[in-house]
Amino acid sequence: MKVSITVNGVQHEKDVEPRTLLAYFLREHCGLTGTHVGCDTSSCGCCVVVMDGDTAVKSCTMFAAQADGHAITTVEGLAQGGALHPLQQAFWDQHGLQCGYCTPGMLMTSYALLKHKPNPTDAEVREELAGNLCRCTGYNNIVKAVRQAAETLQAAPAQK
Amino acid sequence: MSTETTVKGSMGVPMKRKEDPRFIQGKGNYVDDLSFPGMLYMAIVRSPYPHAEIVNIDISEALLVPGVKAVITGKDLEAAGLGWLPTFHGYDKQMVLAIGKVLFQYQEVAAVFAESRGAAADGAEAVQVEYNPLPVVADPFTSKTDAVLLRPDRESKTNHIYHWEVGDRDKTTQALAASDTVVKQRMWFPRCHPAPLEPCGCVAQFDAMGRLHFHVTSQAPHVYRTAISIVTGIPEDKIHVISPDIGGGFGNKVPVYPGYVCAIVGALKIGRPVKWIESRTENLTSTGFARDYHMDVEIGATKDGTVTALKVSTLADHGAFDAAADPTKYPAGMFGIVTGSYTFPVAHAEVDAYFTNKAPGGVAYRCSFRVTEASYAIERGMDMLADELGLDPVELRKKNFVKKEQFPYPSALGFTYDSGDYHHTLEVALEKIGYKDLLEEQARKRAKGELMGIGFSTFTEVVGAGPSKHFDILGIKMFDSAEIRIHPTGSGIVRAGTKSQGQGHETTWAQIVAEELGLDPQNILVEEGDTDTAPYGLGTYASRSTPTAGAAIAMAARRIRERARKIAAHLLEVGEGDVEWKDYRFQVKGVPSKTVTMKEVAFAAYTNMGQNEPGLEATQYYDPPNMTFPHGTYIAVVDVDRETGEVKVRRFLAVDDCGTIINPMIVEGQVHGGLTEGFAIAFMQEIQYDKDGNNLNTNFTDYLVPTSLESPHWETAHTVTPSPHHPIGAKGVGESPNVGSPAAFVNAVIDALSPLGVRHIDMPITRDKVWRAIRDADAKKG
Amino acid sequence: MIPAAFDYIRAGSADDAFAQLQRLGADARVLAGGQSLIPAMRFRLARPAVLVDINGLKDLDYIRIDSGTLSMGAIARDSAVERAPWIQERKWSLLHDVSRVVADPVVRQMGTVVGSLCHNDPSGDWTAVALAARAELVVRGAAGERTVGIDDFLVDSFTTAVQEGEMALAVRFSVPDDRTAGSYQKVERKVGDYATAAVAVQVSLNADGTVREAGIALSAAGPCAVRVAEAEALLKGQAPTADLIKAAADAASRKSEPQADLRGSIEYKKNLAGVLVSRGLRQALARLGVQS
Amino acid sequence: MNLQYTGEETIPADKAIVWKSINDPAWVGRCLPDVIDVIVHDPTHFDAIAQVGVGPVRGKFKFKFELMPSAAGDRMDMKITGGGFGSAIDLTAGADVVEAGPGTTKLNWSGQAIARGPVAAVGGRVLDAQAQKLISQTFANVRERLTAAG
Repeated sequence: MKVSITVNGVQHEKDVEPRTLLAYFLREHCGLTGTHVGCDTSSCGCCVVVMDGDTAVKSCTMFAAQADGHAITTVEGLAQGGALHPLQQAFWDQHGLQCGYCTPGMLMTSYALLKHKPNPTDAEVREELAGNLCRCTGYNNIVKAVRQAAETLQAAPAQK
Repeated sequence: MSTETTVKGSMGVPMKRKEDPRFIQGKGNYVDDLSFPGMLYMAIVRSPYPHAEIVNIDISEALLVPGVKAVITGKDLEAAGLGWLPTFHGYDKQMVLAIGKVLFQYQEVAAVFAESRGAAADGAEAVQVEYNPLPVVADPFTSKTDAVLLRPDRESKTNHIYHWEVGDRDKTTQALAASDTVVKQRMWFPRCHPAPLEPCGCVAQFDAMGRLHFHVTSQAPHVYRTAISIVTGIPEDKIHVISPDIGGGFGNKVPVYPGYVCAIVGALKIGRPVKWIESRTENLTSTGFARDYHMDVEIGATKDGTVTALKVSTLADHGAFDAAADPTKYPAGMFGIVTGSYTFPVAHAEVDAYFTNKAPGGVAYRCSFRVTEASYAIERGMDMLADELGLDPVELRKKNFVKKEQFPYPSALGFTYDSGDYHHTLEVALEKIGYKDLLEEQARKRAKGELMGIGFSTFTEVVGAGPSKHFDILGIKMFDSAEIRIHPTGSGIVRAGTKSQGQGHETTWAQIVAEELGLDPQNILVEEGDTDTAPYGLGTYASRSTPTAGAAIAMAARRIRERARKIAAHLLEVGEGDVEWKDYRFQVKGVPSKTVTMKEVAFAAYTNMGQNEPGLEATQYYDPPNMTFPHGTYIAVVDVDRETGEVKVRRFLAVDDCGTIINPMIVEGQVHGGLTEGFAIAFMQEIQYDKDGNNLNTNFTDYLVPTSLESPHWETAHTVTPSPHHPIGAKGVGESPNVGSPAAFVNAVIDALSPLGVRHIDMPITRDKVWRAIRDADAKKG
Repeated sequence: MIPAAFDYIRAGSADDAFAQLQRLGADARVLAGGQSLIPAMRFRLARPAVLVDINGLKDLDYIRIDSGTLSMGAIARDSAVERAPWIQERKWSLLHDVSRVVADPVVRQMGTVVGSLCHNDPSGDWTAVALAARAELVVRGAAGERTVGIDDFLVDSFTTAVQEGEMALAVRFSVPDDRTAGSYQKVERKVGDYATAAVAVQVSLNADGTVREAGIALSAAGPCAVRVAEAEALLKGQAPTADLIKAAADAASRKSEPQADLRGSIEYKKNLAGVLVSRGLRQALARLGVQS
Repeated sequence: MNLQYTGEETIPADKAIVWKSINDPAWVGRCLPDVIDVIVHDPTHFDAIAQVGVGPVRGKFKFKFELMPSAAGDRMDMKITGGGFGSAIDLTAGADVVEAGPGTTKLNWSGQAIARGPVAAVGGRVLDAQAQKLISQTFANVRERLTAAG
């Protein structure tokens, strides 16, 4: 079937099997391999992307067909004009990643979180990231990173 | 001469990671990100039965599935002489695809190659396998009876794999008999799985010259190259193993798995690249599990709490094949560290391993081989002894610690601890957590019937395998290596035989070189994981990277410095003997004004080397003289809900001593991660099998990996006792938190429940288990 | 893992979706949030021949309160409930509590309330809440639309009053009065896990402080969520004393018929049912300013 | 996972008629709930394709049947195997055929289901309901069809 999805501002029109999961559409049809797959049960969140600007979704628990006509933002779409997004900068500054496999999902969930809760507490960040697993960092530094990004974005909302 | 080109003090600073820019932009390069023209996908048909004869495999329907190119079975591989795969011990072997019968649930039975992931899965579903179920052996106690022989393929017709022991059995037995007090407890360290978020996988392809290019999620690419050559007979020069970015390993990516061999065979047979990426279920059910040790622990002591003897007898469940990733001479790994931080005059440890109808493995899950099991046994045991004697677990530990002045300390089980200051580290921890106040709070709460616990673990680890006289994998000694090239403009490249899976080698290795040579770490490129370019090394696991490759890198850099000294002498127009390395640059002895920087020397090495050999390169292989022995004090504070059995970890403090610290930011990150996995093992993560051999934790809905909400907030601190035998005094830290923390969590829970008379609960400590313990205790009180 | 192949139909309207379901019968499944269905399809446990995707139907994507009724359309997301402005009001505290513990925060972005009710998982969250709040569902069948009370809607594990070829259009909750509060108590092994045990409680008080009506339901305590009628009756018309709460908790414990699984033993779960009912009642009453 | 069920059906028909019917594979196949097709291989072996539909688990599933009548003609055992995609479901069901007065026959049946692989791991809670339905409905249909016939 034909699907047309705008990914990071670029329209991708492809002919795919209906069973094509959005995650594999992004990885194998759009060549955007930043979105990862870590489980089959919608548990790990490595595959999280943002739909229509502010909705974090698990792209391995969604068919590409469902995203037809929608706008998807992946980790590759965060940096603007060569400048890192405040979340990317914060994950780097705070050592919020180690192996890097969960990082794209963490970043995209955090991106949507800050759209809805621009200034979350540590506790709120821990609640809102509970759909994303990380095996390396123990989450301490990821929480710090999201708080840093929130502050940066509050200071310069234009960067949103 | 100018000096602004010198960069000072690259060690011990929290340098931001050089590898991060690609990861935070989604530009990492993991195996599943690779795509090659004509690439096929492989799916594996697996057995639903834990133990069964294979009556028939019918692949005809599968071959009719659109997109399916080929199907291979055990018979095909056997015919090609590839039916079996040696495990890393060298003394057992493992079926690649089942031959004649299956020995564990989810065992590999056939491999399907197709044009797409979907078609491969459709093909796997269409393979019809007829099984004749056989009686199942689901635990080592049943296996021990040999009522059912699991491995008729082996010469010795028993399920017993090996007996290993260390220490003096008779003296230990006598000492225990003569002790005022003996505590005894069976502790089970349950089976768990490292479950890195990136599953295992590979892409196999042969080029026009018949050379195999094998991209794979491997913690040890060189060992893979040698192993693949041994298994397939392909000459080693015709094998190119590339381990790209790895999404976490934790020991899971050390062994060579059947899927890898199948992918290589498929690529050869069909003449197209083949990609195989595990599903999460395949990862949890068939690739290297960890632990599964049933330990009988006995500690003897005098009335006043001086330990007299330690005895540990273990039954090890190795599953269907002994694929434990332990060095050849140490079938039970470094379990001999079980005497821990304490001065036991005598001790004895033995391990008997058995086959069962469970997945093969026994990998070192974020620990040096079997050190986590040992550390848990002794730290739990010391708490039980304190409880038995009515002593404060802190006082008991202090009384029996190896003292600072006793190092190097020869342990009763044959290790020589390099260095440590256990009393100091403990004091730092007690101070930082406010132990006095906690004890008072606990007393108040207990008076009100509330359950609060404080748990300690003052562990000693043994890492950095290892000295060639003791350690090898498939006969290959466990040295490691480094090669450094300094370019004319003063930048350079380091290559090592290790392979980062998140540990940050691209940053820390550059820091070591920069520190040794006074160069800018930002301009030192680190490359690992490509067997065509990197010097031979044994890889990254068992916290061995810094103790082995880290040492090799420092020594290679010092070799470069010695060669540079000659060129510096030439530039400074003095004799080599008159040049000293001072404040990160060369200086004419006693003439601070006459200096030359490494950057200047580097340029001269290619442009104006005088009579000296051109270039500035060095290669160093390092065979460590001893292991390193990191240690630490961990303290957990928990509150237990009487009604629901819920345990809340209120605080957790880790004070680690891993010797010299290269990058404190990275060390802290390693500790956070290790503690979270230790927490998971203590409370959540378990691979359970029912009595029929069914795996009950086959995906992330039942194999419980903690989220940001369950995970406690971690507090950390450090003491520094350098290793005397390591070039920069570093000991390695990646695994200490995972090794040391489970006992602290369990000790805290048992401490909370001790007023009720609860002595022990096996991990994972679930709400149900805690609730029962409380209920049964209350019932006893009546 | 990749699902078995299927045909995909994007419904153009609710009428169109209904017509497709009528035409295809057992071969078709409705695709709403898909957060339970798609994982089941990836394991090939679910292998519908056709998926009828209703995610595009804006006329089913609503949460509205009018004339004393809260209505949620078939694709109203869990997250929309979680973020609704009125969710902070005391009378909606039961929905407030549950909206924060269904699955995980990301799954809640796609997951739907009606879908969760139609899935009728034995350990579901919304089913127990719907029982306690006495919700009703709007189901469209060959004979037109009908409303089904939640007690009749939940038939058996994974089975509801929605027949083949039918579809649920909405769920309705009557707006509680101002002397109403609730509580959702869930014990789970980790975020995203099915409940080990969960309890939904909603209490409405009379002016004199006696209980006008109580709704008490259990999840993970039987083939599907169950109402603890005995406990509700015990409280009705009475002043909620500690003894009464204890009696209600005991009734819940007796009513609970859980399965033993990795989450816990039968006795543990029965114990939890009682403990959580007691805690739920206490919290609901505390929200009403009543200390018990 | 291992699931056990028992039940009893009272049929208003002579034991001989009941016995004859339940020895006919085509007839027994038709007693399966939601059966779509029955392929008889021999007097004791047949395949049945049934429409399974419980919660997320939906679709056509193939089950292999083996009838094992007792020589004495008073007990029928059935072996049912199904599965797919790495899973195996082995059901065994047996019924004592007891004469209970003139024109009345009792079927005292018991059954157990053993599931292995993803079906058990992921679909266990669904499976219980399905296995119970499959076994109990089959015997219930035996009664209904014989009642109708009688």
